[in-house]
Amino acid sequence: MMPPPLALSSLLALSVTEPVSVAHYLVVGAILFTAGVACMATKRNALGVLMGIELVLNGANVNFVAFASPYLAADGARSLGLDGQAIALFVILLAAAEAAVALAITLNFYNNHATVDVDRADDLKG
Amino acid sequence: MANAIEDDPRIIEFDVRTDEMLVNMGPQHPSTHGVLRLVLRTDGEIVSEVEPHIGYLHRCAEKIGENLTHRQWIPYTDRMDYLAAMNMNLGWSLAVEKLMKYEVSEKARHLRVLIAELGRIASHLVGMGAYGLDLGTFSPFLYAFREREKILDLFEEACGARLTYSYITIGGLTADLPPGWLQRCEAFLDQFEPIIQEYHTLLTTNAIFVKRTAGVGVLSRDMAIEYGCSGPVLRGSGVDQDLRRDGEAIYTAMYDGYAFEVAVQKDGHYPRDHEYPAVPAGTVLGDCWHRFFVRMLEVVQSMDLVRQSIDRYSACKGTIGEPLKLAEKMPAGDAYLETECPKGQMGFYLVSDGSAKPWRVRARSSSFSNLAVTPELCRGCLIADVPAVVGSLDIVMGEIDR
Amino acid sequence: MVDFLTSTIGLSGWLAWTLAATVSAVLILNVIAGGALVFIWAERKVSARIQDRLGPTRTGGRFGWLQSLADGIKLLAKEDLMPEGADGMLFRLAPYVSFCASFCAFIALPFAFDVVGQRLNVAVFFVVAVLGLEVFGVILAGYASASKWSLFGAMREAAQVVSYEVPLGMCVVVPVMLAGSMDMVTIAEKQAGWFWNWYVFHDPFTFVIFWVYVTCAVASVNRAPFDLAEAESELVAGFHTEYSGLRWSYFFMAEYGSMFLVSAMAAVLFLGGWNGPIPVATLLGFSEGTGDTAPYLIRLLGLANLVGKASLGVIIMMWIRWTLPRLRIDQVMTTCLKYCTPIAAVMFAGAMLWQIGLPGGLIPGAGRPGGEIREGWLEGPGGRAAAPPAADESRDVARVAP
Amino acid sequence: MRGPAFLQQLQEAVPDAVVGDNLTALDPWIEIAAGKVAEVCRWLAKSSPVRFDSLQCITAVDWLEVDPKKAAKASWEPHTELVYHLWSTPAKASLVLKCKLPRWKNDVPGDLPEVPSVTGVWRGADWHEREVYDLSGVWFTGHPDLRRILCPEDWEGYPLRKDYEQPLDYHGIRGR
Amino acid sequence: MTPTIPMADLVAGGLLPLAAINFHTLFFLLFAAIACGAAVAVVAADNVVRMALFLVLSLAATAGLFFLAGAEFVGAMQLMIYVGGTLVLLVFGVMLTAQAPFVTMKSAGGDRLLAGFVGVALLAMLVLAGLSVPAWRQPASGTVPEPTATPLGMALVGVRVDQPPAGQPVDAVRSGYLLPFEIVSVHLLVVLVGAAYLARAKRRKTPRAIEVAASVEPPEAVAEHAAIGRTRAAASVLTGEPS
Repeated sequence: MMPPPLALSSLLALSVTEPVSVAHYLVVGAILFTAGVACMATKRNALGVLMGIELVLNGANVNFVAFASPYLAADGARSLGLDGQAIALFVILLAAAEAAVALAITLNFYNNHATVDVDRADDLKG
Repeated sequence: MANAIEDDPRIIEFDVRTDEMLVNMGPQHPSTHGVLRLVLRTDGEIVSEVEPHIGYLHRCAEKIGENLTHRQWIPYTDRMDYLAAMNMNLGWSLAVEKLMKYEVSEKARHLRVLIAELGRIASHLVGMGAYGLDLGTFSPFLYAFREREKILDLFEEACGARLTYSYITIGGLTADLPPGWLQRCEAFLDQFEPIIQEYHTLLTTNAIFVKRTAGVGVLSRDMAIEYGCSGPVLRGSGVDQDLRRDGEAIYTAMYDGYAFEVAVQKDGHYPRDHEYPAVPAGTVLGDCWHRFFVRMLEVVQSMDLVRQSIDRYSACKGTIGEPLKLAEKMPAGDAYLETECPKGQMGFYLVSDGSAKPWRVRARSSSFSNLAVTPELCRGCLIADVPAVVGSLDIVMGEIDR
Repeated sequence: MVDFLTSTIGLSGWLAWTLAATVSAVLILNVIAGGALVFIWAERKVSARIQDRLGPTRTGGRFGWLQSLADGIKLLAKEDLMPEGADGMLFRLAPYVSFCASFCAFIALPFAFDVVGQRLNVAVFFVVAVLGLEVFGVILAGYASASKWSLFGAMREAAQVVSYEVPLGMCVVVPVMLAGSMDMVTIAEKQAGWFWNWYVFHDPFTFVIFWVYVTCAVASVNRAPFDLAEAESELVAGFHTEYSGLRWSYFFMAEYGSMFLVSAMAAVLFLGGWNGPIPVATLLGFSEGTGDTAPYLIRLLGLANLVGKASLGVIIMMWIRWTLPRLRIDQVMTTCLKYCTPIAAVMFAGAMLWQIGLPGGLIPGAGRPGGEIREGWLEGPGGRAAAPPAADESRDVARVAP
Repeated sequence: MRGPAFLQQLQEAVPDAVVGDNLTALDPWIEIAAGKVAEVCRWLAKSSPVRFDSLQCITAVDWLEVDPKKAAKASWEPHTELVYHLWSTPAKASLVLKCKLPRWKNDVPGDLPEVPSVTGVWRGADWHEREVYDLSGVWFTGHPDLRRILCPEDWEGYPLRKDYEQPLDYHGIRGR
Repeated sequence: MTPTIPMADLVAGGLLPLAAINFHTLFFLLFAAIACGAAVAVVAADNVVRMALFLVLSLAATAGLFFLAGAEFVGAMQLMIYVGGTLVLLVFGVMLTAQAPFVTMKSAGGDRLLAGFVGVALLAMLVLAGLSVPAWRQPASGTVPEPTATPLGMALVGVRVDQPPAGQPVDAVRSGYLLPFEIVSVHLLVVLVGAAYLARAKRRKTPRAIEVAASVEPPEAVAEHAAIGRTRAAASVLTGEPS
């Protein structure tokens, strides 16, 4: 009966004692990105789609910051340095701008159609 | 047809399509002055329609009146405008006296003026303080109540009650003033006079107050008259009417020899305006600010009248006379009399079949007519303007629902 | 503190760090909770004094010291109600979101030199950002309550706070620009010495922008005359209409916490932080280096200074609340967009130009610490002339990791 | 233009409207035929030499003696009387109009007597007419929104009528 | 994973020696769990406001990750703009467009299945890609980074003052971000104007303005007023001409 608890606790121990590497951040970024994509694909509410976009951008940002961080990089490994953070900043800014425009479009759409269901935005369908 | 809709001023277009929302303001709401229920139809913050629902305080006063003698009904008048119960007593007493063609003694007449004008000050203090409360400032309310308490102390000394007095009664008053009362009253007036400037600083001329009230809830003079509005609401719209001067003979006779100027804007000026703040820019005659300001001026005017009546009363010799018997038989007939109460023109209609009890009693309340104009004033305003408008009408639900 | 624990007491790294973190967290929590208790009591006393009342007098002796505590016990004992149509999860979560945001912002607030939960390089930015999160709790509360009044409150809050963050940000940037750092500790240190070193007196532009900051800060923490989200005369109680008991009190703790926070920000950014108007310690010959107790005394003095200044700010907010009427929502937005933002923008540009023209301020010999960091950076592109301020020992978790 | 001359003018302007008057009463009044109320009021408000621009009050008086002994001695037939108190702001003059209605339309109990609404003349008449309808049971034809105003919408009976019986029970609330 | 940690020390007796805990890692796990869990919850939630709440949690936790990675300024920026600004805007939009409280728009089951399938595939690919580079999997150096706010600010105005990252020659030409910064500023301005234009108020006519116009007293009424005697008591018109 000993092995399973030992294995579990050692895994736990490993997970909290080992320093975090860039790969850890990449996994988080991947999860955020995938969640965002799934959100964009499944939500019928335009605002839900918008939130998916935010998640996707955020996932990318996590990667940028991870690559830029001197703390995460191994000794001698290449790092993006400041550029990663600068790019992350630009992404955040553009995401804000995009959200504003998208919201304005959504409100306009709502004005005309009284719904925010993207499935009903098919006016251009032939 | 399309054009007609286009030009209808009541159609409001909004930047975002929002669904209309029905909101109940009241009967339990901090700023509806009792149990008034306003159903607001709102589009976001903009109110497209207001419908007042009344009757939550209906106590069948008129039906009760048919089963009581005329004097027994006086306590019921107390409970109409309970903030100015003295003026209610006066209105009913005068209406019955009109039916009886009764004339009170000279001393009682001046005492009635004295008491009624003090009652007017007390009522306007509540109206003013509560209006500050409606606009979100709490302190003036307590400053006003502090002064009102002093008036109530005087009333208590005179008649024993602080809210429902039944002091003025048919045929005079229930009791004469106790000794030293007039000195205390004068001391109060002397102390109160400078405080009014404080109210002007805190409210009348306060920049935020002016912003909140100027141009809000504009009641045109024609509409005010058509709705039967009265009192400060009517005068705030620039209509020069005050029943103390323009009323029926039996009422104006009470004020014979008293000098006062009706608080109404004429040629862009209020009387005595050299002593009081100038009308701020942005205000429109008939808006909330003017209604409020008329009340403020009437406080000063009433103080003046109280001073005059103190002189006259103390010059009168003799007694104030006896009030009527509790079950006095009345001549058959009917009489209608309106008096100028703090809230407006309070009318009492009385039908007698010759017995000691009235056949029919009717109270025409000023607040009832003043409130009826709310839907017109609130159409298209913001939610925050609704308390501002309703507060500026200074209604009392006890009088509306009776 | 970690240093102290490891070197003086000899605890191992992780224990010292955990202990330090716990102590900081508990202290900050107590600052908010205890501060809220004190400020609620103060609010009652201040409002009572303003309104000619006594305020609490019974609980805890003559001054009612324990009134807030008694209220707290009452709130704990109250039933936690939730409206039937409410979204349970969001409804329960909302007060904590608000409270956590207020709490988190305190982490970066320095109370005295080195007395700071976590010295952040971007402290100013962090505090403003986290403070903006508080609005989210309010929006959630308003939305989840399934009450129309709450929803109105939430909408107003969202519109108002998001708008006021713009001028608030601009105001905050000015001292950051003058100090060349976003680190609040650095900013406060730069204003050491006599009170004319305070940034509010740096130049006319900073003097004006300080008042813009005060306006925006009052608006961003939802205090009168900008307390539209909970305007009791219009929206019953706005976003917290449906809350009761402990959850309701979390909103209040958050509100008082935020009030203290923006006041402390004002003190740090414009009013010299923990530096008193007169450099007492320097005049007496104390410095960080003199003796064992001097650093502690200096820090204690600084703490008293900062808390005093922040409390003064809170009391001024109370004073404003009990004096002014409330603005209307459109007027609040106008104040932000038409007045605060342009004035802040112009003052920001002005302060920037002043820095170029008269970097030392009006009094050249005043001994104000200049912007040496900035000039150092500019020595050459790619070059590294001056090191950025050294990181505090406790600033990174990893330091103590094995 | 006051006194009998005014009455004369009114009779010329709206023929067959005035069916009675009492110029010597405490408040002199004229009686209007029920069907002509709106017409008379419109003339008084818009075209008369004394513009009655304000309606102060509408009262319904129920003339019914429930005690049969007293009823036998009464000098009047049971009827409902509407009393309009008008006011002229420019002339500072008042006018009382009365209008006799049957207690029930065609003497069918439950059918409310009808009278034309004056809401088209004075907008302020709206609430007054609603109150009269609510408490005394008079139907104002042409009123835009004749609902109960003081009593609950589902209240039964007209409390200010002399033969009104208070309900014993209202939604489980004991009446007596 | 990596064999650098002496296993025996860690799990002696099944207990984890607290001294060995890497707090950085612990906090990373905490924030990462919140960020990922909330992100999944965003996908799973049907209520828009709940989605927004989870998104806030996710983004705020991500800000925490940024702080841990030494990107303080980006973290604060994330809190300020994303969480404080964008999300409030989103919730605002939710409230403006909700037909009734708590509107839910259920996604079709097929959509969900498909999205789940694609999502898992994408996730597997991304994770594989992330783990495929050995350099990224190497344990971190744990070097405490210098505060980056000032160098970042300098970079945005076009001056690079930071040390070049490891592995790059010191004298390499490293560009600042003045031009992108300016472009983004203009972009934001354009967006501001554009968004305001898109959601602008078309026409607004409130009755209040009309009433203000109507309230001007008609001249004949004034004249009428002036003509009225002011001392005469009111009486019924039927009482005859007043004295």
